[in-house]
Amino acid sequence: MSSVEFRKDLFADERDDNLQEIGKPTRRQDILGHVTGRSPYYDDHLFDGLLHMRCVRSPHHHARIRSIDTSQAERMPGVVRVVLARDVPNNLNTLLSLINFGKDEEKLIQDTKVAYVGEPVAAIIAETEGQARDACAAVRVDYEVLPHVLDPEASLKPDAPVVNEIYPNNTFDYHDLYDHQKLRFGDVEKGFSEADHIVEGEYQMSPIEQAPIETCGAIAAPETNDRFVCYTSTQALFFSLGTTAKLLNMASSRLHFVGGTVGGGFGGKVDSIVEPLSVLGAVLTGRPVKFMWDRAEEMQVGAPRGAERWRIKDGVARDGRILARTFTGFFDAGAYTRLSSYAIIKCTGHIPGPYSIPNVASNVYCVFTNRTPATAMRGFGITGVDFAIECHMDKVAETVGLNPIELRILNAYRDGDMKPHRRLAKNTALIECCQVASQKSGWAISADAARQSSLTGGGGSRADIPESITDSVGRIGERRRTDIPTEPGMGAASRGRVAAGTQGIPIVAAAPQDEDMITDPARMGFRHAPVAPSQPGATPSSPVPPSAAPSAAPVPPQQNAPAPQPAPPQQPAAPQPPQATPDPAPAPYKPEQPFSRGVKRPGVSRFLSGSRRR
Amino acid sequence: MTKKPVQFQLNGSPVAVFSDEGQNLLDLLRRGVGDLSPKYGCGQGTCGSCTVIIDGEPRLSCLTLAETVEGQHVETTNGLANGPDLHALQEAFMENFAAQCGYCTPGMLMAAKALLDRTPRPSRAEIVEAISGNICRCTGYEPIIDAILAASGQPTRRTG
Amino acid sequence: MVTVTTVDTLQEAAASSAGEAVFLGGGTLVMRSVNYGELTVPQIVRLRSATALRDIRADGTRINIGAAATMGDVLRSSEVSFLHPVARQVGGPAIRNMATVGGNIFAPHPYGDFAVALLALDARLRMSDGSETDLESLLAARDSERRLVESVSIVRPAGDDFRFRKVSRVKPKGVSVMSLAAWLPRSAGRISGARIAFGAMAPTPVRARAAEAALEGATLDENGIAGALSAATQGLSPPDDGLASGWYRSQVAPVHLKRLLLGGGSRP
Amino acid sequence: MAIHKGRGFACINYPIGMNLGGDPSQALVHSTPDGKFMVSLSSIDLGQGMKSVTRQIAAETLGVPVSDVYVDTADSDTGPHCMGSFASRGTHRVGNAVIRAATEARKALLEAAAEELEVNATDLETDGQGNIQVKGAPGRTITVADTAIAAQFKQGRTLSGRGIFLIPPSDVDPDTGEMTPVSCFAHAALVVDLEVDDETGEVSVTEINSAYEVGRALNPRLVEQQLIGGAWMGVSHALYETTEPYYPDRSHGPVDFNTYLMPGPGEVVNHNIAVLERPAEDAPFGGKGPGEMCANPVLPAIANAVYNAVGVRCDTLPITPEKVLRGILANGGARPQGAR
Repeated sequence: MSSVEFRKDLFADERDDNLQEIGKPTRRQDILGHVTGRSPYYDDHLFDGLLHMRCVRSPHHHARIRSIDTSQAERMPGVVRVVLARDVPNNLNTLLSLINFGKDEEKLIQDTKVAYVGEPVAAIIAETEGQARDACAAVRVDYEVLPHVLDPEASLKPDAPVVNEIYPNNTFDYHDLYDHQKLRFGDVEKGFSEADHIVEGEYQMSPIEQAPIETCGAIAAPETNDRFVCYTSTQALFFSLGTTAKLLNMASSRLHFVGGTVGGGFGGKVDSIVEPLSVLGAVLTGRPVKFMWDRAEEMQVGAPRGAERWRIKDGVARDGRILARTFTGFFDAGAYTRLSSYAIIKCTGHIPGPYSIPNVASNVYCVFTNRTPATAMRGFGITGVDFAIECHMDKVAETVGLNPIELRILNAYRDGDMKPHRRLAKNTALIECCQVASQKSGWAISADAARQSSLTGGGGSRADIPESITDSVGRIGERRRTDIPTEPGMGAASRGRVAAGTQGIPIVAAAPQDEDMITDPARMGFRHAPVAPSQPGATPSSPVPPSAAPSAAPVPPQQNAPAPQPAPPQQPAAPQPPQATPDPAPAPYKPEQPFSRGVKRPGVSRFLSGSRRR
Repeated sequence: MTKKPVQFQLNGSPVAVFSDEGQNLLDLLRRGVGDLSPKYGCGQGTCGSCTVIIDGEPRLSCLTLAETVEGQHVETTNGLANGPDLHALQEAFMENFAAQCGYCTPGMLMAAKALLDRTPRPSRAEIVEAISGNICRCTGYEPIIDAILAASGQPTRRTG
Repeated sequence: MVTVTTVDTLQEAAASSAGEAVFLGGGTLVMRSVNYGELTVPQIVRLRSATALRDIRADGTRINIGAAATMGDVLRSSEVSFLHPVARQVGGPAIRNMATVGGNIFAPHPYGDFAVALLALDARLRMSDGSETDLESLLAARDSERRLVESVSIVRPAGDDFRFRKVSRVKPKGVSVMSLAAWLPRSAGRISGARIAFGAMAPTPVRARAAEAALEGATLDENGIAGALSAATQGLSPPDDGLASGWYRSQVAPVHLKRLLLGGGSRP
Repeated sequence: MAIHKGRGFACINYPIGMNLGGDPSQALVHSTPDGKFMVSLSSIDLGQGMKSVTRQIAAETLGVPVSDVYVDTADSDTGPHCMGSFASRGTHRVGNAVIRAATEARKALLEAAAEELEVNATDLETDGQGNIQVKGAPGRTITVADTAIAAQFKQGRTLSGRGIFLIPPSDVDPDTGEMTPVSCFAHAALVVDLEVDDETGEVSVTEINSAYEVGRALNPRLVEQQLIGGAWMGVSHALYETTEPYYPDRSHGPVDFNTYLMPGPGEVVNHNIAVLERPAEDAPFGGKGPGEMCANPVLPAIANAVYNAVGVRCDTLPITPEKVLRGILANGGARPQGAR
């Protein structure tokens, strides 16, 4: 049986625990509805005359559509409307066009070429779901089967079939410049040459289905005011509304979306496919239309977390310090981008994990293959690379003969350390987590490791940005002409250098627009700000043998604090949450090479992230 | 399309509706009768979120041909509370934070009720067996097992 | 669209639509196909009442189980307590109140664990046309079988002669990586006429004839069963599916057979 | 046959909020005539507890009991824009927006009370029980209800507030990857104990001991729900789940819960959790979203524990019995790496 303890003793001086409602085990607001079966999920809204929509789907990995014959289906019992690509007013989109990221490339319904098994080529609207299924089976599609590619690295070969014509190199275009996202921090080759050990590994994630028990679905219906209401299972109400407005070329004011009570999402309900199709159905028939995935569609047509392949190479000193680390990553995006391109940006910002490593480089590829497009899933962009990193750390520990927990503490990032994306670490707590996990499991660590703290030992020289080696390998289209290496820096004819010590300004939250929105910091539960990073020279020492005498550890042994117990009242100190600063935020950092976008934007939705459009 | 009349008891009250040919009981309850408490999760009999109790036994409404419940007694989560008084299972699910998204909850409650109706103080293993056909993607099951223990007046990991 | 015909007798059901209509037993397989629009012939025939076909009763040395008996009926019957560990391994409680013995015989891979037990027990089937057949012959041609099963007849195995084991990934309820059943009649400690059946090792439940032969006259101990283990998968080419590859099934079949033969029954 | 015990470790951090910013969320707060408060959002409750945590945040910020606050979401006609429930952004982004909206409403509430009590609003405080009092003068109080009635029917004043929280968008440098990804990180470390059957390759996880740092546990039971359920999902991802069992080959893809495998209720793992709370400066009451990161360390910790048990590196997920068995056979037998 499981147990939970709250280590209120840790970081106690950074928190005021004397709050009225925060920290209390209040019952969920929605729990009564859940246990009485009355929580209103999207499908719990009843409509007279509800029609049902189902899709005709590709049986092929990759095929050209010669023709679609719906004549027999149209005559089937109960069929109200057959929907084809030509019925979609603006039939080209990319999900992240709403934040101006990537090119429009995916059709709601295909009419020229299918690029994965399950891609929709038509939709049937009928009186019952069974009639819609029967009619779907009666649609005749003449396909010319094309060669397909399923392995992401095979997809990068010059002769690989083109999966997605908008990205003819089978990779997402980053910054209109490279076929991957680069990260370069320091000089990894120098780091490898100084290392005592080189540790290499390859890791493969599986594609993961989000598997919410409620499948994706939406019901759309005409309202009495010339608008359309859409009850939806979406995870992102305005994302789905905006996508619908764009695909249907409809003013967003004519859309009324209702959701918010959803039977699990886990990332699988962001893609906004059921909403535009159900609204389109309501527009075309003038009746309420439900489009719901069955479980088989949810599992094989609904976008999974894509598989990722990772290669990691570490240069490690004898004492376990990691001197250099490179990553080569392949995100299997499937046939269309959905959210994979963005996952790679997030992942790049996360590399090399929660460790301070002086030389880091990565190349991460968003690769198109002839499979179901990938999308978000709990742990978006991070779960896969964390699996790779932490399996790799185990190999490093074995190589240098160090306790795996001590290896992590030795290399852990601390307050004030510079991360490879060139922002300082703050509010870190990895070391303390390692120490507590060690205590709870009884897996002993050395006295020195038990003495370390996230609050000290960082900063100083660890805050420096080193001179960094760059390269321009992997320009868009290069790989289509010739087989070139995928690893960072490999195959470079020449190298560039970015001078040491240059750093952009971190972006902080936009200030409250009105001073009435500025919160009294004394009421926000913060105590004094974390201590400043310590001076240079306080960097962690090499681990000492476990035989060393234990000393006073910053993480004391378990002090079981059965939360939630209001702490005794204390004097409010002077905390500094962001709400306290009415000053306008500093201007965002602009790299010299602009972050290029280039969205094709007929009918683009106008109300989301307008600040990012140019 | 042929419609067939079906009469049965739903949570103790008589119901008379027409079912479509081939319609399953889940769809009939939800759209025909308007009892929205059983949920669609798969239509394959693999998730348990449509679990109802028929003549005292847990069954899957998505795999039950609607017309076959003629004359039978069907219970759903909608009938679990006695007016404003919640069933002990409902209270225990609330108290033990045994639901997150809540979508599997009505099916879980029916599976648990079928167990407690026959076995008022089930063992942990019996509870596990009773809910083994019901999938929960959120909780990791432990809070649900705890809630059923609590509903049967037995200690949980918190109280025991 | 699906049409549903309700009839009073199994014979009428078998004759319905010249045997083209699908017979609705417990619904666990047929209704799934209905829900997913997968019936090749969209016609269902069902019995108005299947009560008479749910009987489980001893008849001399044999036990008759009506084809409409559910797994739940099996679990409630003390006549067939040796089959309780088998019935308990079929689906979850709700499925067990629906799934029938007759339906299990026709359940496609990887389902049909109960039929594996029946195959090991040398079940004889009484068919809707009044004829009798043995389960093994029916399984060999079940896809073209037009008759319906009326009841199943087995001999009660002595002592711990009958064993069953289901290997699944998910606990306590999961579908089969494989299931194994063995009937091991013994005299003076030596096995005679053993029957061993595998589920999920072929498109239908199958006998492991080479292993059965190797057990003839053997004792039920590590040495005695060695030949059977090495012959366990002889003649079988188990399928790949989403749960396991054929390679894995072949690899662990002797391991699980050993645990079945030496360790006894089903895992908790 | 032998059962080998193994122990593995992993630790992670997790970025909170949409990576490059540019993901606003808004909130509106208003009072009913008698001083109960409604929070209007368009954020989604997927089960993570969005309605509940924003309710507690609003109540705390307003200074009223949680029972006097309800959250209404998500209707695009009444709920202001929110980017959505993903990227662990809900608590952080929406929570901050609710704080701002509730702060503005609180300001109006105190001003209305000040007018009734004939004092300066800055001299007032709430007791969290539905009363507003003069600091240091406990006798001079007015209820929130009376204040709202006065504001509504006497003063002509709305007790309402608007809030938006936005991390402005950041760019990414194409050559160095320089960017401002997120503003705070959650942390976790855990030890997994498991057993491996060296004849079948089957792995069963027996215990997890973990430490999760979540900034602040805004509602400890909701945090517990995430951590226990999330670790379960981590076990599932490590050992069971794939939509393509023979990836990159697409055959035998599961289409139901019988073939898409997840641990059942018979495989509940004893999970002993320690929650650490290091509040993040820009997070609501310091709370970071625990919902995504909780699964992540479980995957590699299991892989590392399998290696410790039988000496097989399973670098390809999921770690099926087949992969473990192939590894054991390739090594000529199990190679336990020693007790930890």
